[in-house]
This record gives sequence, C-alpha cells and structure tokens, in this order.
Amino acid sequence: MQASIIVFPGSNCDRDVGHGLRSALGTEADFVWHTQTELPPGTDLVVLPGGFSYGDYLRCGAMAARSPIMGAVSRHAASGGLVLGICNGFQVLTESRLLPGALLANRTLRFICRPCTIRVERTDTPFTRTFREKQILHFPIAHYEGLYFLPGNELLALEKRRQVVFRYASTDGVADDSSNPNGALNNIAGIVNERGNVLGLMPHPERARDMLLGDASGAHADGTDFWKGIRDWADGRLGQ
Amino acid sequence: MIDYKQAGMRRSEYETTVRALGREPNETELRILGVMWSEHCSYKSTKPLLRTLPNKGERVWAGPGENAGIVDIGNGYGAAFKAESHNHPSAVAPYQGAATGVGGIIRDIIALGARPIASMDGLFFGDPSHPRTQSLSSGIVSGVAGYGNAVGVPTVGGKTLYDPSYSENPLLNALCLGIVRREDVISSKTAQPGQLVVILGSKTGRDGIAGAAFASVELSEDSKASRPSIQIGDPFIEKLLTEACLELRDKGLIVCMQDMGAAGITSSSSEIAAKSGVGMRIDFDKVPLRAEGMQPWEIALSESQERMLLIVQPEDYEKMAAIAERWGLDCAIIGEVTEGDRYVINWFGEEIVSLPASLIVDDCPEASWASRSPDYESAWTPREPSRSRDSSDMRDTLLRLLRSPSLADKSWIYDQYDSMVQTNTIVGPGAPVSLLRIRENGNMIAIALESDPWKCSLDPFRGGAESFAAGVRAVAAAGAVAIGATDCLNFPSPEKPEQFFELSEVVRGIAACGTELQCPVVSGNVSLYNESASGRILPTPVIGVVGLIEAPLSWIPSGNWKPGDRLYLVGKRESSLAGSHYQNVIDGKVSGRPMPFDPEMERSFGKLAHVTARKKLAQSARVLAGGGLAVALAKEALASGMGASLEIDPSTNDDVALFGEGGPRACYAVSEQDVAAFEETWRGFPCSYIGAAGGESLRFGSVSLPLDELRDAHSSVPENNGRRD
Amino acid sequence: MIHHVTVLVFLKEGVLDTQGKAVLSVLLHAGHSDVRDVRIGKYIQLQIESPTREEALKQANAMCEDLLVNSIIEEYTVKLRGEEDA
Amino acid sequence: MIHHVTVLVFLKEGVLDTQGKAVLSVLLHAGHSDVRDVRIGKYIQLQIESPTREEALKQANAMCEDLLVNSIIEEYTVKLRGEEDA
Ligand SMILES: Nc1ncnc2c1ncn2[C@@H]1O[C@H](COP(=O)(O)OP(=O)(O)O)[C@@H](O)[C@H]1O
Ligand SMILES: [Mg+2]
Repeated sequence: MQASIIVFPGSNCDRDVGHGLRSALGTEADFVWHTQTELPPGTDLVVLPGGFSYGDYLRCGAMAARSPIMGAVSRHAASGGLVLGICNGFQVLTESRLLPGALLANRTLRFICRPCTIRVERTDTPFTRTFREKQILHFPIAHYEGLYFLPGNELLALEKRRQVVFRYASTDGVADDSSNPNGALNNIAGIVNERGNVLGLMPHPERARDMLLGDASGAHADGTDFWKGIRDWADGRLGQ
Repeated sequence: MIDYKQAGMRRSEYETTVRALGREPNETELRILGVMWSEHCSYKSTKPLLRTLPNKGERVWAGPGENAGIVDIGNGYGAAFKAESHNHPSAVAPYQGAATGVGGIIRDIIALGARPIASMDGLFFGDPSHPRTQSLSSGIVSGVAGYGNAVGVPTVGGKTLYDPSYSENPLLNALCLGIVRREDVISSKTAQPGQLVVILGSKTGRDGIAGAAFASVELSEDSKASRPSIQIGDPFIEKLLTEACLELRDKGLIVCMQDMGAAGITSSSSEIAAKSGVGMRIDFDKVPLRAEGMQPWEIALSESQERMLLIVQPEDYEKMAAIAERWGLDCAIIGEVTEGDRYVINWFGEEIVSLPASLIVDDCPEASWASRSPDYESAWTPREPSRSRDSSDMRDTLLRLLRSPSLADKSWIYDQYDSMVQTNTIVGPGAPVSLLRIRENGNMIAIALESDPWKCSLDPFRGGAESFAAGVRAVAAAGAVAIGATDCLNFPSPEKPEQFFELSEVVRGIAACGTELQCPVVSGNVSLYNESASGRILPTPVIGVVGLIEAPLSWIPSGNWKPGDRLYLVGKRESSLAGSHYQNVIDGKVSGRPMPFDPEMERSFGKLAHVTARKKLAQSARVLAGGGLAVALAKEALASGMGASLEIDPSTNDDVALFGEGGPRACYAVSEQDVAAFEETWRGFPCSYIGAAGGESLRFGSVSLPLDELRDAHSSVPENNGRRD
Repeated sequence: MIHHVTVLVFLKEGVLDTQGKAVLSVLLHAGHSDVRDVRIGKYIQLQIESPTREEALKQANAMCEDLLVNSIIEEYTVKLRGEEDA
Repeated sequence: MIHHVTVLVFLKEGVLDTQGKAVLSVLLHAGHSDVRDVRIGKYIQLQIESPTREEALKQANAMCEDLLVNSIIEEYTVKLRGEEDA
C-alpha cells in the first residue's frame, strides 16, 4: 500500500502518522505539501493528519479545505481511492464537503486530551474489516472542536445509511452521555461517505498505546490492527 | 530627549556609559542600553550568584551563555533544555502572557538547532478564594494550552501550587526540551565578518515594546497602563518557523541563530556580535515592519513574537529565502557582520547608533545588593508535632490534604494540554515523572519539575537543595540517572537585604545539591521583583531535572500496584512537618526547620533506585513528596485503582511519620517473586515492609478509607466553574 | 478605491451555540441577572479595492461563499461601512 | 421589555490580528486578489430585560467591561438593534 500524507501549514500529526505507518507496516509514506496539485502516482491511501492547519483560524479545517491539493484528493476519492482524515483532517473533510456535517466546539469549551474508547459500528468498510462488530478500540483524543453536528433530519438519514463507523463508548460498550467526551451528536466519533471510501474520525489511531510501546509490551494492538487492516484492504488481501 | 531614568538606568550605569563612550549616548542608544541593562536581560543582580552553580560535566555540550543547555543523551544526540519565566505578562494578560511564555522558550530550543519535543509548565496561583485567582488560573492554563497544542509540542507535565502570596503575582514558568544531533548544534558565537544578518519569521510591530524593562520592576497599579507591552503570540507562525529553521539546519544554511526574546532585534544581534567577538551593522530601514511610522527605537526594542535572527553566508541567502518563502515566512537581509567590536545601526543611510557590542552585552555594572539574614531562628523553635489522637483525625487530615488545591488532582489542567503529539510520551502528566521515548537513539528521558517555596521561606538553603533533590529523586525512582537541570529563580526584589539574602541562600542550596549529586545546572532564568503593594511572593526556585534511561530500556512506572504486591518504604522514617503541605492545610501557616540536605543519603538512594529499576525489581515506585507517606500511598492507590492493607497504625504513628516531608524516601510495590532481591538490593539503606496491595480501600491499621472517598476528595477542583465534564 | 465591508456571521437557528450558553451562564453568575440570551458570532472587516460599491459587495459575498462562512452551520450579512454605520 | 443589543468586539489598532492575517493570505491565494485587509472580531447578540433602552445599553456596557471584552487588546461598540440596524 502506498500512503500519501498531506501536510498543511500547521499540521502537527503528519510525522506521527508517518511513524505509525512505519512501525505498524514497515512502509514509508510520501509527504505531500498542500500546494501540490497532484498526488504521487500510485497513491492508495491519502491521510489528512491532525494538527492546527492554518492555526485553526476562522474555522478548523476551513482554509486547508481550500488548498490546491484538495482538488486531487477529491478526484482520488471520486475514483474510489481511500481517504482518511484524522482529527483536524476530519474537519478538513467536512469543510471540503467530502463528508457531511461540521465539527463544533466541545461542549466543555475546552481542549480535551485523554485516552478514549470508541465502539466499532461497521466492519464492512475498508478501514474496519479487521475489527469485530462492537469491538472497543483505545484511541486517544486531543481536540477543541470535536462535537460532530448535523441538522436533525440529515442526522437521521446519515444513521439510516449506516455512515457512522465509530461511536464514543465506555469500555463495556455503552454509548451514552457519560461516555461522550465532547457532546458529539449520537456519540459520533467517525463517519464514512456513502461509498465508504472516505473516513473521518476524531480520535487518533496513530497515538494508540501499541504505536508507542510496540505490540510486544502487551499493550492493546488496536493501532497496529487499524493500519494493517487498511493495508490489507488496499493490497487486495481482504475481500473487497 | 529622555533621560537615563526614563530609560530605566541608574545613575552609576549612565556614568559608566559616558565614560566608556567618551560622550553622551543619544536617545536611541540610551533606550537600547536601558533595556539591555535591565535586570531581565543583564542578570546584573544575580550574575555573581549564578557563577556558583555547577555547570560542567562530561555530558555537558553547552551550558550557560548559550540559548539553552545541552547534555549528551547518547549515540551522538543531545537534549537541549531550559526553563523560563513569564510572570509579569501573565499577571497582566493571563492568556497572552502564558502563550508567549511557551512560545518564547520553544524558540530558545530551536535556536540551538534542536527539535522541541516536550514542554512543562510551572504554575503558582493565589488563594483559590481570592477574586482574581479563578480568572488568572483559567486564563494562564488556556494560554499554555492554546499555544502549546497548536505549535505541536506536547506539554508532558508540570507543577501547580497555590499560596496566597501569588494572588496578585501569579507565576508562569515554562520549560522546553529538544533533541539535537551533535553535528547539528547551532551556536550563537560563531559569526564571522562578511556574513549576512537575516531576520526570519513575523514582521516587526509595536507590540511588547520594552517588555524586558517591564519585567524588571515591581507590579504596580499602573501595570494595566503598560498594556502596549503585551505581546500577542501566533503559534501557527511558530510552527512554520520551527519547520523552516529545522530545514535550514538540515541543509547547513545557518551559521548562527538567536531567538528574539526580550529586547528583540537589539538583544539578539548584539549578543551574537559580542559572543562571536565581531562587530555588526544593522540597517533598520530594511526590517519588515507591520505598523506604519515606527521609530528606530521602537524597532530596536519591539518584542514582536515568532522572529529569529540568523547569520548566513552570503552565497546561501538565495536558498534560504526560497525555504522561507515555501513556509510563508518573511525573510530579509537587515545587516552584515563586520570586523571589530562596533555595533552600528543605520536608518536610511544615517548612523543612529554606534556602540561597542561588548558594552551592550557584557559591561553592565553588576549590581551588588546588601544582604542580611532575617530572623529564621525564631521560626525554627521546635513545633510540637500535632498527634492524631483518634482514627477519625487521621482520616480527616488525609482527606483534607488530598482536597487541598496544591495536592488535588491536576487533570483539569493537563487534560487541556496535548500531552501526546509527536507520539513520544510514554508516561505523561498525572504521574510524578514524565517519560519520553527518544526515537533517534532508543533511549528514554525522564523529566520532573519541582519547587518547594514553603521550605525555602523557612530555610532558604535547605529549601533550595530540597527543591532540586526532589526532582533528582523522582527521576531516579523511575530508573533514570539525573544528567542535568535547569532552574528558574522567581523572587521578590533583591534590593531589600533580607530578600537578597534569601535569594543567595537558595542559590547556595541549589549549587550544593547540583555539585554533590553531580547534576549540572546547564540553563536557567531569573525573575526578580515579583512583589506588589499587597506583598511579595514566597522564594520560588523552580527546578527541572532531566534524567536518562539508556537502552535496553528498563523503568518503573507509578500507580501500578498489582493485587498482593508487597509495599515497602525506603528511606528514613524521620522527616519533618516544617514547611509541609500539612502545615499549610491544617495549621494555616508554616514553621519549624526543614530536614537538612544529606548528600550521602541522596546518593545512596539514587544508586539503589537505579539498580532496582535496572533489574526491574518493583512494579511501581513513587517518591514521597508533598503530603508525605500518607499522601504518596493515597496517590498510588488512586492511580492503581486498588487499595492496600498497611501496617501503619495512626495510633502509634504521629502526624510527622504520616505527613512529614523531606529527604530521599519512596514507596515501592514489589511482586512476591522479587521480594528477596529487592530487600537484598536495599540492604544497608533504611527499608521497611509496610503492607500489601489489594482491596477497595486503603487501610492504615484500623483506619479504613474507601477508594471512592479518596477519589472524591482528590478530584475536587479549586477552579470549579461547572465546566468540568 | 478601497471599500470597507463588514460581514456578520452567526450560527443558524438550531445549531447549538455552546459558547453563547456558557457566556450567558457566566454573566448570570456574575450578577448580570437581566440578560436573557447570548449568541456569539464573528465580525469580519474587509477592505476591498474595487471601482464600485456594487462590485465590492459582490466580491465580499463571493468570499463568504468561498471561505468565510460554512453554510451548514452559519448565516451571514454583508454591509458596506459608512452606509448604515454597521 | 426585552432589548436586543449588539456588541461588536475587535482588536485594537496595532494589536496583531493573527487570524485576520491568515485569512487574508488564503483569500488572496484563492483568487480574491482585490482584498487588501481582513480583521476578525466577535459579534455578540444580547437579549436584555430592562424597562428602558438606556438601562439596557448601560447593562450591556457593564457586561463588556466585566467579561465580554479583554480591554488590554480589544475595543468594542454597543448598539441597540433596530435602532441603527446594526
Ligand atoms: N501545570 C501543570 N501542567 C501539566 N501537568 C501538571 C501541572 N501541574 C501538575 N501536573 C501534573 O499533575 C501530576 C501531579 O502533580 P503533583 O501535584 O506535582 O504531584 P506528584 O507528586 O504526583 O507529582 C503530575 O503528573 C504533574 O506532571
Ligand atoms: Mg510532581
């Protein structure tokens, strides 16, 4: 699998995603500067990393969504290629309308950085094939604007189309208000587009504990599994 | 024309200038000297004291005199680190003051060619019930978060203490640590004639003019009138500046680099000139400006943020400008390095400043203040240790301590900080020491930030040593060897003899500890005049200790009790309530004399703790710190989510034994199979079995405290504004 | 000629204004007991070089559509300064 | 009686508007080549219960001083809605 990580001015998780891919898969990603107009040939996966693109000024992700490279990212998505937006990358995806909705300030009106658990809602996407239905993943969160919002009727439609892939939930799988760190509607932590090839999620898979310590330490291997699953799908090792 | 007083100079300083120049300085020169000779820039009151700090060692690559210290962390890599205060700005404009404090210290690290990988913050707030404490503390915390999170440097830990002396004068100290390869280290001492002087980063505006002078006087009612001296930080530009500087470093395009902190262009350029032993010509009309009609002296002193001064070879400038352009940063040639010692500023062809660089940077007359010991002895008269008479006393005392703002859970603070970005944080905030993986060489770094103002107020020598030793012990318990430290000295005015005495004694304590424990103080910062009409702050040395764990990695976490683990207390049973959290919370005032500094004990502790970690003989370790043994056990229990049965009965242990502080002591959790090896390791050092982990409550003999009750107390938030989720 | 254009951006009805709510509660706590509602938006001042006022307004609207406003959650009004003293 | 009060908060002259600067550069890159300057502030709508308009304005000003405005770096104007169509 060839991954391209887009670097916007102010991105700060780009290198982390690069390290994550290296430690989980042993592969080197391409770093693509936002002023490029084309993706490197052969790109399977585009990652829009976390951070504070353009300082998060005006609205998070708004200015990055207008970068030259986003045209190429849209075309990649339209042709069925994989696009993954993490945290600020998720905000960029909604601002560029590759995903529906918007991310508003956390209900606490504070930045929140802490460990977090999410529940896998769908295992039939290219990003979640290796997981079990309802499996709990440990991916930390770190954001100020992570409250997923969509107007009422559209939210219903989103749920009906099963576009919600991850929900904030307790370790025993309960998705309720107490397991919702930021007030996201319906505890939404990650969604895909209708076609299923574009995923946006607020938590950081590249910060999962095993990405830090290595699987050998006995840490949860959620992070490694996440990247391996995407690789296997992209390489055609999983049924598509 | 302003006079020397308006420029912030003393008469003797003015006279020195006239003598050195053989003429009167003009207005711009006077303003430059006024700022450069302020306490903040010149360290004129503390230079002789700072010279006594140990700063040499096998591992030291760079010490005082550079932008930050660097110590060797193995395999050709060094850790560059420094702590700095931003107290006055944070008192006046908490969010911006704290934000630019974080930004400033990060640039110090970048200036050495290092990539910043971690920050820490030391916060000292006033009485929680004081009307300003809430807004100051929440503003300062969000400023640290707002800047640090966006710039992408994780804030991995810190220290937060509350005392009424900080109500009007809160303190914000920021520490940053970066990693650099030996051959990539950039110096500020290597400029050669013919090279270009380049400014990179933001444009220069009117913000923060003469902030250094502002930081060198007491806070007064008119501090609000000094509004223009508040700088606005832009972490977005700082992030771009970081990447641009590191790219320039990788391509070998930088000869010298210096961040623009206090006194901006003038200080950065004259310092490079003086340290390199060369002259310099700066053309102020070439400086990219943000505001119209700026006067030369405003350009000279502007503290606009996110700017760097670089010295480059003429043939490299084009390449450098292209990199700056790619990162969207302003970049301009503003002058040239010259032969000799002349520091010249031109303004549209006219020479408006001509001073010897060494005069500006090195020749500020040292200020020597009278020193007189206050009467400590009368406070040292032994204080009857208050005994727990019955079990409800012990329970009540422990809960009150856990609830006190200085000891309570700080997650309301650090949850607002991105502590994980860069994915090196193995142990982040919430633990007594923070541990970082060093990807470049496979080693690990441990950092602790410590301060003990109350003990310093009772015995400044012992307090200074204890503050430092506390950090050394904390990293040792995790398995690291302390290899360097940085200190931030926050004190009131040195112009009162008792206050100068206090400052000198604290420094003597720090020097003693550093020397005895072979932990050089490689960087630091001094912030004086922390006092206002309503009083002065406690003597507050903040010390960051950096430890190294070499591969193959072996370290001991905290809060990791497993059911059945044997609990041990190592270190002397005796300690003291003098200057303790206990006295603060229960008595409402401190008295007595803190424990003496015992270098022999400290060294043995460090050695044995290191062996324990190397051989992985314990599951969990925590040094005894604020609140003594009982609070350490409570924190271990809470972090482990598990209680313990302790053979420490309040009926036979007085409050000194339970809550006393000071000296090298720690509690360890040891699994059954390691008990023999553990006991063998600690033979010859005081070490006693104190109980076993397990259950839902912490039981001190007959006193039982359910974990839920402990947690409720510990998680109370001083700044509870209902926004906690 | 330089035109000063003011853009006011506010959250649509139905989008929760967390910040407004928080400010409301702090104001009430601080003793401003007569405040009933607070909504917080953005106030953007643009200087636009353009031969006519109409052209400047048109451009400002285009900037709003392109970048300044997210129509999923926000609404806006554009006004020339001086005109109605916005 | 409920009064609708509008508060416009903006950075003082001379204070670096980091946000406005970033937005300006993106607008220029996106082809809005005639924009010369962007400054971004806050737009706050208050509903205040008060017998008279004067009283409502007075209260709004007090709220600004207390909480809504950081007088170190910001300035503000207060207006009754409807009045001048703010
Ligand atoms: N200002 C702060 N910023 C970040 N972390 C902090 C801050 N203050 C305290 N902490 C963290 O909170 C934890 C508790 O700190 P402290 O009260 O010093 O107790 P301990 O003795 O457990 O270290 C530590 O992990 C420390 O790093
Ligand atoms: Mg600590």
